[in-house]
Amino acid sequence: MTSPSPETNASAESAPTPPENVASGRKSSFGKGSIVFAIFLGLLAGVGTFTFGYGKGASYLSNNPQTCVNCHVMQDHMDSWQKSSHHHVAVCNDCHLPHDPIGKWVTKADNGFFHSLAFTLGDFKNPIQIKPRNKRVTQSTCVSCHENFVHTMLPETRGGDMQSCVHCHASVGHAGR
Amino acid sequence: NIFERKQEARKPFVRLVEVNEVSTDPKPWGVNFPLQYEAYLRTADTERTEYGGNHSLPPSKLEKDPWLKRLFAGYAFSIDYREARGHAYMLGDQQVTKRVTDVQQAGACLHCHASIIPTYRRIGMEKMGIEPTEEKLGEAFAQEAVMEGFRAVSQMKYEEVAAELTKTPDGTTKPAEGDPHLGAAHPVSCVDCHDPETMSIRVTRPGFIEGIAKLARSNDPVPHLPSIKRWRDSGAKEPYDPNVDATRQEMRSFVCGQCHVEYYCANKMTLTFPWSNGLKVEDLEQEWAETEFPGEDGTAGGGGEFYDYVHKETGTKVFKAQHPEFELWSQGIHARAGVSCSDCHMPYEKEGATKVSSHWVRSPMLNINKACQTCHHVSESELQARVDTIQDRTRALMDRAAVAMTDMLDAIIAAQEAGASEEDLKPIRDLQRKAMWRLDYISSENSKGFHADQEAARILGESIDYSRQAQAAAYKLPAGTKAQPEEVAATE
Amino acid sequence: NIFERKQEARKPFVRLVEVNEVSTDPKPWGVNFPLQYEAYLRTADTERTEYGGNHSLPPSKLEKDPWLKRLFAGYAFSIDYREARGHAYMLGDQQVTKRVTDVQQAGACLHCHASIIPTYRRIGMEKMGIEPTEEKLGEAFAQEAVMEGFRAVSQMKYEEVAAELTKTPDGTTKPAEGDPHLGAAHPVSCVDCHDPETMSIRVTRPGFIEGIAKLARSNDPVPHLPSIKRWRDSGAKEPYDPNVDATRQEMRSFVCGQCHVEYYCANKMTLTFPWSNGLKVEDLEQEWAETEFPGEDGTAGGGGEFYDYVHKETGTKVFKAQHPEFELWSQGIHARAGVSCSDCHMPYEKEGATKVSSHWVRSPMLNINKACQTCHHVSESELQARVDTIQDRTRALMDRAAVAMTDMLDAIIAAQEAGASEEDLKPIRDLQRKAMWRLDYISSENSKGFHADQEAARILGESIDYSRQAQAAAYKLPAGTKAQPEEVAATE
Ligand code: HEC
Ligand code: HEC
Ligand code: HEC
Ligand code: HEC
Ligand code: HEC
Ligand code: HEC
Ligand code: HEC
Ligand code: HEC
Ligand code: HEC
Ligand code: HEC
Ligand code: HEC
Ligand code: HEC
Ligand code: HEC
Ligand code: HEC
Ligand SMILES: [Ca+2]
Ligand SMILES: [Ca+2]
Repeated sequence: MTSPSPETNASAESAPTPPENVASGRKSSFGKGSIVFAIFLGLLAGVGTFTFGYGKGASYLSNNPQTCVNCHVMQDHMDSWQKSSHHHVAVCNDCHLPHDPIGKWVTKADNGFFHSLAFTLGDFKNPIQIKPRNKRVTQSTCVSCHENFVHTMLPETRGGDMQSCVHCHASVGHAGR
Repeated sequence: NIFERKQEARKPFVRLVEVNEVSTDPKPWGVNFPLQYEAYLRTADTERTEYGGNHSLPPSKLEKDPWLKRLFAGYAFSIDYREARGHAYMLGDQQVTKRVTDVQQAGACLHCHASIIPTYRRIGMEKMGIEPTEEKLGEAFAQEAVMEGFRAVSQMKYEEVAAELTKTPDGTTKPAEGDPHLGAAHPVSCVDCHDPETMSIRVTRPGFIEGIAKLARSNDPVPHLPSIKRWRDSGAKEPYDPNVDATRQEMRSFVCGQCHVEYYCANKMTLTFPWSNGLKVEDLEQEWAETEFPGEDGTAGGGGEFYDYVHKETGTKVFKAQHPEFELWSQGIHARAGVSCSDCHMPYEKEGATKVSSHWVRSPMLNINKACQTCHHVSESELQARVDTIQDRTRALMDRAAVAMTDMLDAIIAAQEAGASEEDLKPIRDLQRKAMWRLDYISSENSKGFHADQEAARILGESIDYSRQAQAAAYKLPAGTKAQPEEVAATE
Repeated sequence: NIFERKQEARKPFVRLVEVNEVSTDPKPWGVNFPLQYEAYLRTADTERTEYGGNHSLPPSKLEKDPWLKRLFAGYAFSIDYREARGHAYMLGDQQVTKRVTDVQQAGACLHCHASIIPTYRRIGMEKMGIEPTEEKLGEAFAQEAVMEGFRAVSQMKYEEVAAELTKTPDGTTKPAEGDPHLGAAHPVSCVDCHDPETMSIRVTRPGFIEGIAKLARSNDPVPHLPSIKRWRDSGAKEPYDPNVDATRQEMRSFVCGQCHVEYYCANKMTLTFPWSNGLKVEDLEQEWAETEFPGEDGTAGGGGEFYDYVHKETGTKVFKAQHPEFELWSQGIHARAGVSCSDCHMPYEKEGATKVSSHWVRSPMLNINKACQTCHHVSESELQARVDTIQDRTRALMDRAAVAMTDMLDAIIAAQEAGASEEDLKPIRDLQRKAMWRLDYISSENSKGFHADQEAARILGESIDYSRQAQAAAYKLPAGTKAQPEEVAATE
């Protein structure tokens, strides 16, 4: 397993191999709303371009944690990730991007846009607070990697309610949380 | 929603043995779920039994805190009251307590000490004219029949209901020819907390189902129970139903809230959880204060003002508080932070390639590593010290409140001996009732204040205030009445 | 590499303007550290002044809680006592309070209201026969001279010391020809918390330095102050010295503990922090109870038992508690978890690429995002609600304790009017002193219980107990004495 350190320009391939279940086939489920949303993003792309370039927005297209820190507001998260139990098994995108191919790109676009906007306007909370939508993303990635281990915690029926992993494991990705 | 990958469902478990709604015997469940079953059996282990042998009873609270005898004077609790121990003992400990052997108790006692739902269902079906065959009893939960049976059982005697338990099949007992026992009585069991079909957790206890629906109808804010807010906001017509409306995290506390709560349990009314005004100590008190017993003939209010017992030393009608763990937890920071009873008392444990909820329900302080350290990254000794600090403060205030309470009793007794009139005593009795209720509330709650530390201290502070006010008021009673006996003596 | 970056020592700052040990004027420091200076100046902003204009005084606590007037009867606090506000006001608010304008106060008052160390040093040097030139004064901290000056100032009058302040150079004021003022008086300033050479934080206040050394010599466990344990374990001969022994995290609370503490500050003794037995409310009380004033001639104990004032309504000698924030925080979960005053009241803020400590010292509730959300990942409204819950409980108990206290006063007054003897009253006065001390302790602490919620409730619970006990005891005084006036009236 290669450990993704900030220096090694870890590519998607060199990212840690998650437990076997990740590969297990699953369908992404997304509705019409997301298509409308994707178009909306397209329209806004122009607005976002400036910061996207300035903030080295291409970092969103890479898996290298170092690229997130192109924005210094991400430095704390980088530092705490370095000290976390997952620094050698998961990079930022492993937890902050959905593991299904489409959700992944939509989230990238969405977050890329909103981070850039927030960064440009500077009107975000600091300490940064994760939004409910992105909380759901992290939850889904925990489950994706640990599905077998936490099998008993999964909902009885698809889509049912389950506990939040970070309710108990708040510091897995960021030490000291 | 595209951002969340819909959670996969739990794969249906391999069902080696069938279980259904009559399966109160945990053994067959244990075949399907050996890890949970083995841990469940360990609730029979207690550190204490290592000293006293398996059959000895847990330590008496009355001996440890002799003031309890005065608090409970005239009530069954004054003859026998012990520390709680593991779930395995709940039925046996109830059967041998002098509170049951020496005093006539109600059948409702078994609501929380036995796996009783199939018996409720059976009796309910009988009332409803449905023949309660084993098949019929096992088929479905049959809420309506359960509620019917629950109400019927509330009016029966303890011994009768204990006998009824064995007349209900338990899923395993095969009665010998001519044996009237179709099953055996079991303490809380898998079927009480789990749906036998899906294994989801659920609540089964009528007392809780009615109580939480009342709570939902109140306007107590309950920020720790978000589904109640959702239900209120939805303007739903149906009563709040925990099995439908609650989140899974809430259910992880609700299953315990079926029993670890304040109640009324004697035969003047059905078993009641007093939550119509909210979950705070004064909300519960208000419900009791506003309750009137039904008359002999069932007329509302015909039975006069609600009370639990007449305090023997003083003749005051008072309320008895029992183990309000759920209510006190509700006021604490952990509840607010979404931490459920199960998170601490049934923490996850790694078992090979999976994690399971520890079914060895016990004090988290015997299991600090799993129970606390996932959330609190400090040493076990530091966590122990934090709990000790909280419990020591509670203990110190409780001892102080106990002294105030006994001083009050002495003062009231003296006033009565000095011939104080009922009219004079009325406001004093009201203070006494409040004082005793609050002291009892925290001393009968089993976390020694941990579940909501500041709230526990507040309640004890109030208890002290009321006891001392009553004491002062008793001293202040018209010198005339009070001084009489002395004056008489002096002039002789 | 980010690790390396972390390890790098703080880059020596660019010193645009020189500052030294006399630089009590913050302006030149502000040239070097504009971000901290600008925030520091904002302590003059208060939400309140938006309504009342800059010069109006903050709201009176006596008007909000009229029972305070009875608590303080006979003491300066009963004539003027207000809410605290920002550091910028500390000197001005002290100069205009009726407690100073209408009552003779001691010079020691300025220990915590002015940037006074260079004045201590100057006066100390004079006593020690060293000529206190501006150069000499600015050169080094000169601990010995500072302590000498501190003791001398404790015996002087308020006005004298206020005048002395302006005779010490402040690093900027250039006195006009013949002007005796060499400097200006400033509220707490950079030099009070920072070493002008290295900018590290430090403590400068003699009261704290003596107090914390006493605490270290006691056997109070203080788990929140690990360096004290280390000092004790090391068997060091030298007294515990915070500037040498404390961790940086401890220093982030110690700087505040220089002033936000209980004290004695009048001219019978030097300014004292009562920490010889520990930091709990009863430890402080014990120190006061065991203290004897020195006699006029300085003989130990010659001045009789320690007390702060004679309570006017009852004639009881009582203790006055002032803002024990440091002591109460010490009993709380945040202190135990290593959370310092500065973490909440001076949280880090990002200013461009660097983090600075917010020098706008104020209520964290005006800055929840920075002050709390680094550690607590819940919404601002949820944090506000948690604080409200804690403060509401404290408030309710405080109001209850206040009623108990006034009832007690009424009962004692009545007993005295009825002719109770001093001998009868002695145990009642002892209860009264304890009751008032505890109520005052929490009501004069400024977090309304937040700094240690359960402890605050415990203390109030005790206050209630003592007040009501005193009340009851007063009612119980021998009927003979008490009934007399009435009997007399009856027989006339
Ligand atoms: C092992 C999983 C994991 C990894 C790897 C990870 N994070 Fe996170 N991150 C989380 C979780 C979990 C949260 C908080 C979610 C919550 O509170 O519900 C979070 C929160 C955040 C937040 C929001 C701030 C906050 O505190 O709520 C930021 C920004 C962030 N992460 C950035 C990063 C960056 C940048 C990296 C890589 C250097 C990274 N994360 C790596 C799991 C991870
Ligand atoms: C353009 C600068 C920039 C870059 C590059 C950047 N971030 Fe952020 N990020 C921000 C800002 C600004 C916010 C705060 C947004 C807010 O609170 O509205 C933020 C917020 C977040 C959050 C919490 C967001 C939420 O709304 O829930 C996460 C998670 C996060 N970043 C992860 C990452 C990861 C992972 C990377 C690299 C792949 C990254 N960021 C790269 C500027 C950036
Ligand atoms: C990319 C795959 C991946 C993701 C995403 C991931 N994990 Fe892990 N996690 C692992 C691996 C691999 C290990 C084993 C690490 C080891 O053995 O050192 C691990 C270990 C753990 C552990 C045990 C170590 C510890 O910190 O106690 C916990 C708990 C855990 N993960 C929880 C989570 C949670 C919660 C999330 C989501 C916030 C998450 N994981 C996301 C792969 C992942
Ligand atoms: C209520 C608390 C709680 C929740 C919620 C929770 N966990 Fe855990 N988890 C624990 C505890 C406690 C352990 C430690 C068990 C042990 O050490 O025996 C644990 C252990 C683990 C481990 C194994 C750690 C190791 O040492 O190998 C993983 C992986 C893990 N959890 C992942 C998750 C994921 C993914 C989720 C969300 C689906 C989750 N947990 C939700 C409490 C929780
Ligand atoms: C059906 C009623 C019932 C339910 C449901 C129930 N309990 Fe209990 N519990 C009891 C009784 C009765 C006792 C006392 C048994 C005795 O002392 O013989 C008890 C005892 C305990 C004890 C003391 C154990 C010891 O070893 O000292 C704990 C802790 C406890 N329960 C926690 C819980 C938790 C947590 C839940 C939910 C997961 C729960 N209980 C559900 C009735 C119940
Ligand atoms: C609403 C649920 C509930 C009802 C009804 C109930 N109990 Fe309990 N009982 C509990 C719980 C929970 C415990 C464990 C906590 C404790 O001991 O305080 C317990 C503990 C006990 C114990 C062991 C500790 C002790 O008190 O000595 C006895 C005996 C007992 N109950 C007898 C009874 C009797 C008799 C009745 C009927 C009058 C009764 N219970 C009704 C829930 C209940
Ligand atoms: C944050 C952790 C936590 C939560 C949540 C919690 N408890 Fe507890 N509980 C404790 C601790 C700690 C004790 C004290 C144990 C001791 O003194 O040994 C305790 C004590 C108890 C006891 C007495 C145990 C004994 O050994 O006598 C019972 C019963 C109990 N809790 C039930 C509950 C119920 C029911 C709930 C939910 C309504 C709950 N607890 C929620 C931590 C918790
Ligand atoms: C006092 C209530 C209670 C009783 C009795 C009980 N359980 Fe559970 N059980 C729970 C709770 C709470 C959970 C956690 C459910 C969740 O988080 O969804 C659970 C979870 C489970 C799970 C899911 C996996 C896991 O471990 O989290 C299984 C399987 C299970 N229990 C089997 C049993 C069996 C078998 C019995 C009888 C021997 C039993 N339970 C008795 C409360 C109970
Ligand atoms: C699922 C997470 C979780 C578990 C498990 C948990 N806690 Fe907590 N605890 C919290 C949270 C959240 C808070 C509130 C403060 C905060 O936001 O950090 C808290 C607060 C506390 C406090 C300070 C509050 C007070 O009342 O003084 C103590 C002490 C504490 N916990 C002890 C324990 C102990 C002991 C256990 C195990 C028996 C435990 N906790 C289990 C999450 C948890
Ligand atoms: C030299 C003495 C001194 C020091 C050192 C000191 N304070 Fe103060 N503080 C005061 C005085 C005096 C006031 C009241 C000023 C007034 O009301 O005019 C005050 C007021 C405050 C207030 C009320 C502000 C408001 O806007 O209501 C807070 C909060 C506070 N201080 C916190 C702290 C903290 C935190 C520290 C340490 C970082 C600290 N103080 C250091 C003397 C001091
Ligand atoms: C040990 C430090 C210390 C000493 C000595 C001290 N103060 Fe203060 N003073 C403070 C602090 C801290 C505050 C802010 C907290 C508060 O208001 O309770 C304050 C607030 C004040 C206030 C504004 C609020 C109010 O009480 O009306 C006045 C006026 C005041 N002090 C006058 C005095 C006088 C007069 C003396 C001398 C008798 C004195 N102080 C001695 C630390 C001290
Ligand atoms: C965990 C956070 C935290 C810590 C640590 C803390 N405080 Fe506070 N403090 C608060 C909160 C919250 C309040 C209540 C503010 C309010 O009601 O607006 C408060 C109130 C105060 C006030 C009154 C402020 C006002 O506006 O009147 C003073 C003075 C104060 N604290 C000083 C201190 C000192 C000195 C220390 C350390 C010995 C300390 N605090 C430690 C959070 C903290
Ligand atoms: C009441 C005490 C107090 C006063 C007055 C004070 N500071 Fe500070 N200052 C602190 C504390 C506490 C820190 C944090 C130190 C640490 O963590 O090492 C700090 C940190 C600093 C730092 C280091 C960087 C940072 O922001 O954390 C600088 C520079 C600084 N202060 C400048 C000043 C200046 C300039 C003034 C006067 C305008 C001043 N301070 C007044 C208490 C104070
Ligand atoms: C540097 C970290 C830190 C900061 C800053 C902080 N807290 Fe805490 N807080 C803690 C810790 C640690 C605990 C103890 C429980 C635990 O271990 O999680 C705690 C406990 C609490 C509790 C539960 C204890 C109780 O007394 O009921 C509350 C409420 C709370 N914090 C509120 C706040 C508020 C409001 C602020 C801001 C004014 C704040 N905290 C700032 C770390 C912090
Ligand atoms: Ca009751
Ligand atoms: Ca004092």
